[in-house]
Amino acid sequence: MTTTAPDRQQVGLDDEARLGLYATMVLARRFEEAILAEYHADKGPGFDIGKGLVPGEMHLAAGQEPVAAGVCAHLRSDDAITATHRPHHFAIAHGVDLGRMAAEIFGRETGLGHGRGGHMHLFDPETHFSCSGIVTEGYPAALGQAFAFVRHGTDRIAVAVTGDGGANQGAFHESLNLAACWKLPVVFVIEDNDWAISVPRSASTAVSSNATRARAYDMPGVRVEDNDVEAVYLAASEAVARARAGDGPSLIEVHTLRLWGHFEGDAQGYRPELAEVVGHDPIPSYETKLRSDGILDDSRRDKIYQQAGERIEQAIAFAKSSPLPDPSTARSYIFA
Amino acid sequence: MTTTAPDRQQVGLDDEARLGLYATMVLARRFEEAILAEYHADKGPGFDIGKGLVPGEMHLAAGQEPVAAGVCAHLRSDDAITATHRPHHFAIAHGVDLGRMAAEIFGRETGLGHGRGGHMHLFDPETHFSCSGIVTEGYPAALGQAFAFVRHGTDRIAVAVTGDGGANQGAFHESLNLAACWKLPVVFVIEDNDWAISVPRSASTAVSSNATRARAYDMPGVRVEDNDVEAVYLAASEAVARARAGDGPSLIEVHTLRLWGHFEGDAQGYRPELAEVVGHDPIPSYETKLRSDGILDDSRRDKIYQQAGERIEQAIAFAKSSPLPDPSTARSYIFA
Amino acid sequence: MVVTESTVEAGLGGTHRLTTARAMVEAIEIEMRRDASVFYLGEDVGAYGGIFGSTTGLLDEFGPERVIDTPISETAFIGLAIGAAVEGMRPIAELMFADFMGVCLDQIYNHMAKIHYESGGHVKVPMVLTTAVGGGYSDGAQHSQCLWGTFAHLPGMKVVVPSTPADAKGLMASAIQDDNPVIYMFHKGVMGLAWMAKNSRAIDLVPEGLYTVPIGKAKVIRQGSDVSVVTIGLSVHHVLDVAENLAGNVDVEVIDLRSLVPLDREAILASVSKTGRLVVVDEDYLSFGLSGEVSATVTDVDPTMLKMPVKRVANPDTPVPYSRPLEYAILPRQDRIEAAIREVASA
Amino acid sequence: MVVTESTVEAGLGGTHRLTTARAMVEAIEIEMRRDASVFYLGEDVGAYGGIFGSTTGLLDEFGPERVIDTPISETAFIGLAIGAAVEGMRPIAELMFADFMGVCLDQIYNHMAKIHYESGGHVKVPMVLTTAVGGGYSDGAQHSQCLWGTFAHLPGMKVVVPSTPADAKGLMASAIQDDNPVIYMFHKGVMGLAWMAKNSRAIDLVPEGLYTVPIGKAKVIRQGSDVSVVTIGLSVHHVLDVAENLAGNVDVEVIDLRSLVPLDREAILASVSKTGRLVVVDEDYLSFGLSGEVSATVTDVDPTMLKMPVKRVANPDTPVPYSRPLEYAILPRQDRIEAAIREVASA
Ligand SMILES: Cc1ncc(C[n+]2csc(CCOP(=O)(O)OP(=O)(O)O)c2C)c(N)n1
Ligand SMILES: Cc1ncc(C[n+]2csc(CCOP(=O)(O)OP(=O)(O)O)c2C)c(N)n1
Ligand SMILES: [Mg+2]
Ligand SMILES: [Mg+2]
Repeated sequence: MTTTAPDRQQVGLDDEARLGLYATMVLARRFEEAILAEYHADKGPGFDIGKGLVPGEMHLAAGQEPVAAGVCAHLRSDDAITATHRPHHFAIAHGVDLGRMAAEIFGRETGLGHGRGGHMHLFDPETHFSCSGIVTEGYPAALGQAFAFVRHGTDRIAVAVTGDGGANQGAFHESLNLAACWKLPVVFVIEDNDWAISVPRSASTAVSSNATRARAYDMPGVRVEDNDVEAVYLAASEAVARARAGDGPSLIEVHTLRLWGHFEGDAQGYRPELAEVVGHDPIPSYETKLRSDGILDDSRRDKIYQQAGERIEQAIAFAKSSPLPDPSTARSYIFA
Repeated sequence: MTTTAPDRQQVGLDDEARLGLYATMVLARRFEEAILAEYHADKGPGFDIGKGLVPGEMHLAAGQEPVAAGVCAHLRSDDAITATHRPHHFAIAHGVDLGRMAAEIFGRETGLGHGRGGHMHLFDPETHFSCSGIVTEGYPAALGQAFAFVRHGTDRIAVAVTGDGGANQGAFHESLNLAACWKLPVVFVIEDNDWAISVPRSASTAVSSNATRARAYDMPGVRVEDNDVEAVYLAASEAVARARAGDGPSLIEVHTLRLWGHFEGDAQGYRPELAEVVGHDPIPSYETKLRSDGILDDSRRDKIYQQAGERIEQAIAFAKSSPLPDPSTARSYIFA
Repeated sequence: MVVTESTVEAGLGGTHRLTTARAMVEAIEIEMRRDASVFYLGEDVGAYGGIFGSTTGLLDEFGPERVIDTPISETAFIGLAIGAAVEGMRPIAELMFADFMGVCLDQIYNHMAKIHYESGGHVKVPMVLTTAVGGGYSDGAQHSQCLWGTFAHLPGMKVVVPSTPADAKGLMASAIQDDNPVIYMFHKGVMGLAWMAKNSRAIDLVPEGLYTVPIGKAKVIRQGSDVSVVTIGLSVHHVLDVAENLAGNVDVEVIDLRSLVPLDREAILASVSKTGRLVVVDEDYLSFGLSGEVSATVTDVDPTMLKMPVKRVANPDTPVPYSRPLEYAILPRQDRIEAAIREVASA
Repeated sequence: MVVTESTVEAGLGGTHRLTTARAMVEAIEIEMRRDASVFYLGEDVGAYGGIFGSTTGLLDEFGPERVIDTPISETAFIGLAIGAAVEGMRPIAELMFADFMGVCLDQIYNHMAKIHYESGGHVKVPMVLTTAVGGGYSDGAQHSQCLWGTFAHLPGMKVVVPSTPADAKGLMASAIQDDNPVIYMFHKGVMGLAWMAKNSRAIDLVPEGLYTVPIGKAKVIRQGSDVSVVTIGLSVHHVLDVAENLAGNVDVEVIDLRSLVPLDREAILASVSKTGRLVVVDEDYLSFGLSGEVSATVTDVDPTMLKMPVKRVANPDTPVPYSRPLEYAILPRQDRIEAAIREVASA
């Protein structure tokens, strides 16, 4: 099933909601632009991955904001998300505190994990957000969160995210089957950005749509072909409602776009379509749509950008002004 | 797709071939009956799994002979099989030497693995047969054998076997996807005997037919609903031909029957349908069919049983008269 | 002088005689009654009652909502336990054999064991992973391993290995109550199963009611002055057999570590500083494991404690062979243990 | 007296200067030219050339039939390599980070490592599993581990860890030619990558043409009489830095093990019997791993060799923290190494 023309009214996509989707995407993008700048600011001369205020691997999700914004618009902060090595857009769309997230990325004591985790290991119990650097191994934990939510008698749900590459990992199969057998309230999301680092989807995946795979678990599956936040929103609305109603899991694959490299420092020499990529940026195209629908104008746009900018500036400032952890505490938190 | 009425002529199922299928099943059954007797002969008083000439776990495949006979009838001894913890019927149908297999089961120096392996770890380079005690972890090696066969410019193929329980293991998903992506000459077989030890298929598998799962890899998949050797033969004939022709992998699920316990010593208290099981034994029913088709009569039947009995007697005698390994050689064969 | 300590430490009220398996189940029952967030999941843990009797009877009392059979999907169901623990439940997940860790180790050591640390202590993972270990009954190379050295090497999880019914109960209760992930490894040979060779101590007195044994405390099972034997699991019993046999000749002190993480280094040092002679008996692989760590515990502090070379009686880095004479040759059985003790005591 | 052995052992013909990564690739190239059954598979080993440069240029010369990008399905493709090896090919499979072993360990230790034994020697599995290890650049708890202790604990596979360009080449050639499974663990910090901090020895002389280094032989990288430092991987360079720094003060002997399995126990014993003082430097986790095994190697034979307690400078059983000051605190860096050597040398 390919969804391209959502019926907005039916799913509560009024003007306010549409602006909300836009604002979420802008916030995520601006945040990652800021991290991008900070990351590269002090890696030189040349590029040394271990150097600078933000060292280590950095996987940014620019271009994939429609997935996070469209899915998370349906979630409450007591719903859970297990995200991937590319987690920021989902964290932001789900409402993880920007300052504590930035502080974690800067390795500060005030970070979500007191600097222990880093950008691939963000844990926020307040919004039940987590992520993992091991491909698709975040899926199973979502099952357990969903299980606990049911046992606690709530209608809370869990969202599990992986990529097109990750959908070929064993954990994918086991998780979908178990969630279906036990009718767990989970929404499985695949961000298909055409690439797993340098390996194109065509070389990794025997089937053109992972929605097909949902049928292998007797589960609804949908592939959203356009990297369009409203199409994602619509698909997610069904999947989330189904999960909340106790009707079991669903799978949503979104054909999205990785605007930048797999990680920072990736020269992307393997990527033939690189030049065209920037023309497919989903944020300007959504802006155009909102403008043509008369919902967005310059002043509203500016306000959204300004608010995002301020929040991010504050977050980065908080991170930078926070203390680094004391080396003598390196062994704290191994055991509770 | 459910196959119940094979067109025998089209696939070369002449009288001789049908008698061959019958004889293979009889040989496998008689072998396991002999092992069963030997296994229980000296476990007492009571039942001590570590005691006797054949100690350890013992997983017998009685009732599942149609799967092995129907698939292996299409194979040559230079084709490969990776079987499961329940391997004897496939080993026998593929032509593994009975004496050396029995000797391995008796832990003798003359066994396939000089007594190192045991009944879950039978390796026969002559027939490219192997098995593994870890559920579905035999699947990946079949890919590699198939890969080597292609690279060597041959039309040899590999068969990988698992059970209904095993089809929910991550290795299943990864193997089918990779084999499909690389168009490897593999036939994936699932023996659905309704149970994974005490867990019924309905509690482990979200989908009623694993043939559905083949579609998740853009691969032909067929479920054979009857535990009928000719139905299996027919399904396998297509899958094997496809693999040999270089057209890639297929999946065959057979709804078969575990006549005995999961392993010896299993009281099967969990199994409500236990009383009916014996009535569904596939060997008498095939015998009836062959008789009514005028192919089998008492004398032919007796001859088949007698030949099987002699071979098995010889094999067991060979095993029992072979020396146990010298304890001082326990550390031989760790490295080549 | 030979003193064999009672296996039973102070409990509340009386005692009763149980097999190790039954004692383990008793602890689970009590915790499940006390705490609705405890549940048990794994393969064949329901109607079957656990292949090695680890859950016998639980389904009857607690029903399929709390004693749950899973598909053969260890990554998924152990990960499920992790997620449920993160949300405040106290799951017990069973990996049928430790030998199968390879299909789900990522969940265990990269997630279960690391989430608390990576989250800077904000997320707790209070769960127990139970698993059967050990050989001796011809189950071959993929069903006979101990592998506790592997789990213990990877930080962030506690690793306990009971050898007696009382410890099986007390350590299980502690494991369930612990706010950290605990791997609970039960040797098949100590469980007292009807269908497997039993040692004489597989049925013993167990305190009734609530009873815990602290995790991380070794136990001097037998006091002695000549040689310290440090061991764990089924080997405890083999060592006791030998020690009793040698009594009068060599006065053997036997230390049951009971837990690898935390490792009770004080107990090791206290004993070796007394005897000056150390034998480590470990059914796991020899190299890069428990036996080396015990030796290093001494050399970290004072190598001159050792009057003789240490003897390590372990699996000599050999896949466990199927055939009985071969398997017996690589297992740390009484013959090898006795020879090692005699040699260490000889000068 | 201070003698630093040349890194280069006898080769045929001349030498050239290469990074460690390039030296590793050179060995693969040569073997692929010599032997059509050698192929390389893994994630991003084709056009990308390996995330850590382990395959740069191979695709151009050998094409996508022999340098093969895989899906993110480690169990499937490592298992595929096993099956191909069983049928006589010589695959090299890359596990991008050793930290990912948890998703495919079953194939590695229950299959790759055990098939030869279980088959009674009838089936060989001549393959190499390459994998990147180590931290120091803030990659967090799931991308910075060494884990060689884990692989070395499980029998049936050799485990090598080169620290120099020449050894990277020579050990790779030996690994490919070996009829056994060999795990080849390359520390990211020795590869000489343009985008990561390099030590001064990451580019060095490498013999041209065919060149092998025997697996299982440690190398005395620096001779000394006061303290033996036994180490491996990137730590070799940190230790050399410290040894050069301390020269004149403490005369440090540095042993690069180069291989954990087989472990060159003779080399350890020869050095400690000379110096009587042992420091083990190991970036892997402290407990139940390499450092304990090295200590035990001495106590197995003669604890009185040791004039002082052994110092083990290792990861103190802590998930690798992201934040730089925390990570530097748990890594065996120069400061901790120097303190340990000074302390051991002090009496
Ligand atoms: C089990 C495992 N294998 C390999 C990796 C290395 N790795 C990290 S991200 C990545 C590519 C993931 O591709 P995809 O799932 O499509 O997500 P994307 O990066 O495109 O968002 C790989 C191979 C890993 N982290 N975990
Ligand atoms: C990875 C793994 N998990 C669990 C087991 C234990 N086990 C052995 S056989 C079996 C049941 C297998 O069921 P199925 O695949 O249906 O095959 P069957 O025994 O019915 O032939 C289980 C759970 C194992 N050997 N490997
Ligand atoms: Mg992708
Ligand atoms: Mg079954």
